[in-house]
Amino acid sequence: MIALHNYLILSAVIFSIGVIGVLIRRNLIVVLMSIELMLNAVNLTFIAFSRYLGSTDGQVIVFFVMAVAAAEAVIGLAIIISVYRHRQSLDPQEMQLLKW
Amino acid sequence: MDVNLVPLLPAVQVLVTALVVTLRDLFIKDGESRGVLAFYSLVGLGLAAAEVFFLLGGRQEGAFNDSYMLDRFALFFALIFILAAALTILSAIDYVRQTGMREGEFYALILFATVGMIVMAAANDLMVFFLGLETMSIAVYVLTGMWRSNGRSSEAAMKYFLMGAFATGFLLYGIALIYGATGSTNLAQISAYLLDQPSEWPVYLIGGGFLLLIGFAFKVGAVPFHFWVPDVYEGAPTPVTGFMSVAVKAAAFAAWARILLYKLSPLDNDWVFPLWIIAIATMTLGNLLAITQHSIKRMLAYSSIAHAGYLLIPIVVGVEWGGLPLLFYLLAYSFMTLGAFAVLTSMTEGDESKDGYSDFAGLGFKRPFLALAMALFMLSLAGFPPLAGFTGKFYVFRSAVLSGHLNLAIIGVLNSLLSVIFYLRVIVAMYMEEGGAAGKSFRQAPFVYIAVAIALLGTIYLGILPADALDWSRRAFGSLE
Amino acid sequence: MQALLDQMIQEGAFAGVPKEVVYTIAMVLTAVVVLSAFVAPLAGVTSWLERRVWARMQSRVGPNRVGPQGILQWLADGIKNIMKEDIIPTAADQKLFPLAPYVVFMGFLCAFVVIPFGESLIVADLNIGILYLLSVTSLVVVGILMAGWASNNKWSLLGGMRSAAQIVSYEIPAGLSVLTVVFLAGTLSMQGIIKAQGWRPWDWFMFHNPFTFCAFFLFFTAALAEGNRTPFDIPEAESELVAGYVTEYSGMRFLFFFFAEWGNLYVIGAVVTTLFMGGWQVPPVTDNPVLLGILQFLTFFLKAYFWVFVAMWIRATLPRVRVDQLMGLCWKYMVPLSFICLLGTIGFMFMDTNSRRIFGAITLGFAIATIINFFRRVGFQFRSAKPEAYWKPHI
Amino acid sequence: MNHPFLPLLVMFAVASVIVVALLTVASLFGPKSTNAAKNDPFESGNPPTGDARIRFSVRFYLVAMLFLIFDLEVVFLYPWAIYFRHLGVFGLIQMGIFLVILTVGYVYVWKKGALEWD
Amino acid sequence: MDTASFIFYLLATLLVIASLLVVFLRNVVHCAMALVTALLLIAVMFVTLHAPMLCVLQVMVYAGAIMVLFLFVIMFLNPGALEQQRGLWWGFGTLLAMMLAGVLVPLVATSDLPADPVAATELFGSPEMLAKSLFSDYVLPFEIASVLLLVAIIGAVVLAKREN
Repeated sequence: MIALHNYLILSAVIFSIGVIGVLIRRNLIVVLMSIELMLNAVNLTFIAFSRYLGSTDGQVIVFFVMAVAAAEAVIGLAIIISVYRHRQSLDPQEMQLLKW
Repeated sequence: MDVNLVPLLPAVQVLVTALVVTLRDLFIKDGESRGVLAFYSLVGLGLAAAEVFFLLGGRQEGAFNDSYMLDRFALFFALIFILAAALTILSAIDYVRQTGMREGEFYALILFATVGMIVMAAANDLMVFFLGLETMSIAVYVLTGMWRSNGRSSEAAMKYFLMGAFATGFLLYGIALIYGATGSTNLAQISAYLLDQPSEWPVYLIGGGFLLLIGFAFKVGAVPFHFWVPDVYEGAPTPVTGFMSVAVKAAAFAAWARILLYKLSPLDNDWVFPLWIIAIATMTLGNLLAITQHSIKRMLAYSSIAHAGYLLIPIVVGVEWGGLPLLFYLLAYSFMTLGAFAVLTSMTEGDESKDGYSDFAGLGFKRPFLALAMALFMLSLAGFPPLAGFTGKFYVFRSAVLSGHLNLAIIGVLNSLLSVIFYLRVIVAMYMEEGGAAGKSFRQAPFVYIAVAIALLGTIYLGILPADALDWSRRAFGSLE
Repeated sequence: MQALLDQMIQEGAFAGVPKEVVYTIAMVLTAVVVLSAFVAPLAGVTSWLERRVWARMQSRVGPNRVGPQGILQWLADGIKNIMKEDIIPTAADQKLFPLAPYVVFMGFLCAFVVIPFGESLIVADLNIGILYLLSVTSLVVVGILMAGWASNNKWSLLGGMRSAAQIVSYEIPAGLSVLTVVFLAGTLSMQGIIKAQGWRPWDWFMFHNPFTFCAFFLFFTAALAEGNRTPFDIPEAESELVAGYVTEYSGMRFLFFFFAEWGNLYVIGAVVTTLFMGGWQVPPVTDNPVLLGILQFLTFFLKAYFWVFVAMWIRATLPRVRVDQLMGLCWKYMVPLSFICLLGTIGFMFMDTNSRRIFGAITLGFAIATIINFFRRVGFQFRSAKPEAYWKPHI
Repeated sequence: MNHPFLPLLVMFAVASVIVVALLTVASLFGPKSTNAAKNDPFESGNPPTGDARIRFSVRFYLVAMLFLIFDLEVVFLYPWAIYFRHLGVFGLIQMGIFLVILTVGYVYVWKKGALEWD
Repeated sequence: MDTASFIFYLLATLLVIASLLVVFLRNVVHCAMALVTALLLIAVMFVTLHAPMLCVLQVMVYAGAIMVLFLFVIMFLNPGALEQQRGLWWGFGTLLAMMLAGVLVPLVATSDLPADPVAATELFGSPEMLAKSLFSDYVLPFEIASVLLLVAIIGAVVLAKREN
């Protein structure tokens, strides 16, 4: 069988890739998608732990993380829409009032 | 399954109020007065406060397998949140109308955020804490961006949201690692695990603790993660800024105190040094940058970073000495900051927030009460006796000295001296310069005056007669045992 | 399936071959058989039948040239489409455009995995069966949006967006009506749901109580809308949007979309049958497992096909609804109604069996009365109009 | 090895093979003659105008948002439904609170006119 | 290498590729599609970890709902122009995140982790067991989740809906 640390390393790598996206991308939607990717990496960690600890808790937690991710996506995209109405751009660099 | 619902009372009270406000708002026609909504909110908050006092007298219990502990600690913080919410709503009544924001949603979201905060402070389970945090954060993101005709507001919301969601990722990863190491998210079980097997913890448990730390540092705006604070505070509608800088910060510190400082205290050794650096960097940078600001709102944002730095001192100091000053300082900080932001709110004219130093020029002659209050808040923030800020700082630095962190105390005092420069500048502007904005009279905005008066009373009371509050803080922190 | 294989292995049918290999080969064979001998003809014949039925209802003849009664029309169409050019417009997204039909098609095919044609005739009886079906449906939306966007055509994009909005909206009432059944069955497994019912109509969930009866109609309506069927075919409204998200597709890729649509019709029927009409449950007439299997399959197939026929009938009868009516119907009527059905069913769960049966009987009686009334009306029409062509379906 | 999802994997693989095979056959037999008119976006025979990637109304976002929230609600209802027998009245209360809170959201959205499609 | 490891490494490789595509592709819609792929692969991983229920929910909620929301917003805004790649900052950010990975990976790559999963019973990860846990140990988070969703609804309408 595959040892637990394989799963954990994988999710750490995915998490870091998500962080890359947040740091380098200038398109707000992609930044948001990268954050979703990070949350998913965490989900993978939870599920892997739950399997190897034999406790269902991890799976239930992922339930809640999905709810949180959904709420964040809803609000994040709503904010993006309202920003876009003012700026007509998705590039944080082009926001004049607030320096990034 | 134990179903003890009594401890949920304050949170449920606020939640029900929020639901009522949301629904009532839907059945008021456009153009009609929505004042009743603010009234409902305040009554609901008052009832919640009464329930908190009622519960303070009784036996403090946990609910839902002790995943929710409404002990004195949680009750203390619940009071701070309710106070902050009430003062915010009071000072926002006129502001919201003036800026054309949606009233019903504004009050409801403040109340929803308060529910999240109460849950956060009482959470004895990482998942309960996490969901409370998210409820609060999402409500506050929306509040930040609610002033839709103002481009800054939505951009501030964007920035706040991105930073917050990013921090959430780290926080959640930390929770995952802690869950993996201990097999549970319940803090009681986690701390039992930590005490059970001293020092044989897997590396990723300590790593998980650090990730939690990063998440918290983001939320309170401590230094390497502070860069969102000034812009967000500046862009957000002024009452919301006050709410953020007091309630959100207090909630984050409450969870920090319970989770990291108390329940995970066996892991302390690993993060005392990094925290020490963070604390010093936060207060110094906050104060230095505050000097260079031209807008009072932005200055207050940096000052709030600096205060996060002071608040980190008790956390570095640890459980033994840190509890009392942390709680007391948060209470004192709430009053003076909320007061300052209430005054700032009253300066708004139409769609413009008049928050530059020049706008405050001559306020001492135009609106003597507001100016006097503002002066006292500034003095208190700077730490002049006999005001709340002084007492708070005194106990914070005292705890640092007593626990042997003399260097922290010295740097803290030096920082306080530094901060006098920009706080006094406000007073100078108000009393020694002329021109500037008019501010509102009592007739134009009576509720702001009430809010300012309450905050002023609190500031003075905590400065002159701190004994009761100190006793409360001590017992509140003691209830974590 | 598994049981049968185990039995054969025990009897030494595959001596010397490792068990896993036998399983894998058996599964691959089943998959190939299911796909090529069942799903493909099913979708094809459905497309032919739909055109025939539709034609008859409109006093036309319909395709009747290829094969007896035109039944091989679908093969001819398939071969024709294979011979067609596969055009990828220059303006289209070169990567996503070819991929989109594949996604839609796969989403549809995956649904067949959990459909229980008989007690042992199921590819995989997952313990999350019905949720799996819902999740696969929601995946199709991504394919549709992909097709709409990648085509880089105004009709396609608008059609794709409308279609996606419609599918996701109607997923809510569909999910909630499924929930009423899940309540009664206490399981998500497709076989479990069927086994919780019986072969007699009054043991079906449809006639369990008035609320499930209502939930059944809600589900069927929502399923039609999710399948972009008339009266909910706004996304492909040819007078407005040419062909919606399939405007730019041609040849095989075009065929895949339509293949999925017609096949999906059968999936709808199968799910309705499973959830509300007792699935493959047959009266215990024989002990022979093979015979019983055939009987079960036929029962299931015919029940499911009945609903396919109803869908065709609806398509021939009803006009298309407007887009605002479409969304209003879903969010303002069907969502609250399905909620009420859910709550009502919960209420019935607290009722004792005997009183519950009375309500079930009333529901069944109502349904039967409606059907009888329908045939009375039809009989009246026949008697007064004396349309001779109706009695000559073979033309 | 005897995993319940294995048939799914096999089905998926076989389906992919069939799809790819069909597409290959089609590309072998189909004619390949391209010209500019054929490759243009189809706009009912008119020369295509403007960019096809037009901007859409925000109501699509609102519908998807509602769907997402209610989908989550349904997702939470499913485990509750299968376990309902063991929970009894206590479970009813739990779900009652959950549903009441979300119903407030539903009423809110309705009264705010986010369900209107025009 | 046995079958389980083979499947794991195959999935892991695909997953990393898909995630990298999310981050580095220039067209937003392509990023979204890569993310859908990544989410589906994670769902498959859930199956290998005996969490079939979570697998379908992952597909339903993430791939089916959240990503549709993303795509709708992309269509709503239609940013059109490709994002310009900016060498220096991209390199810097990547470096920073790789440093993070350099911290995180050794953190979890310790040997004191269980090598073999707990023998799974038939029930582990089944909807029943999940429901049992959810509605007895996690009642409070469940109720808070409803508040969270309500706040999200209100917030979305407040921020995105046009004023009448």
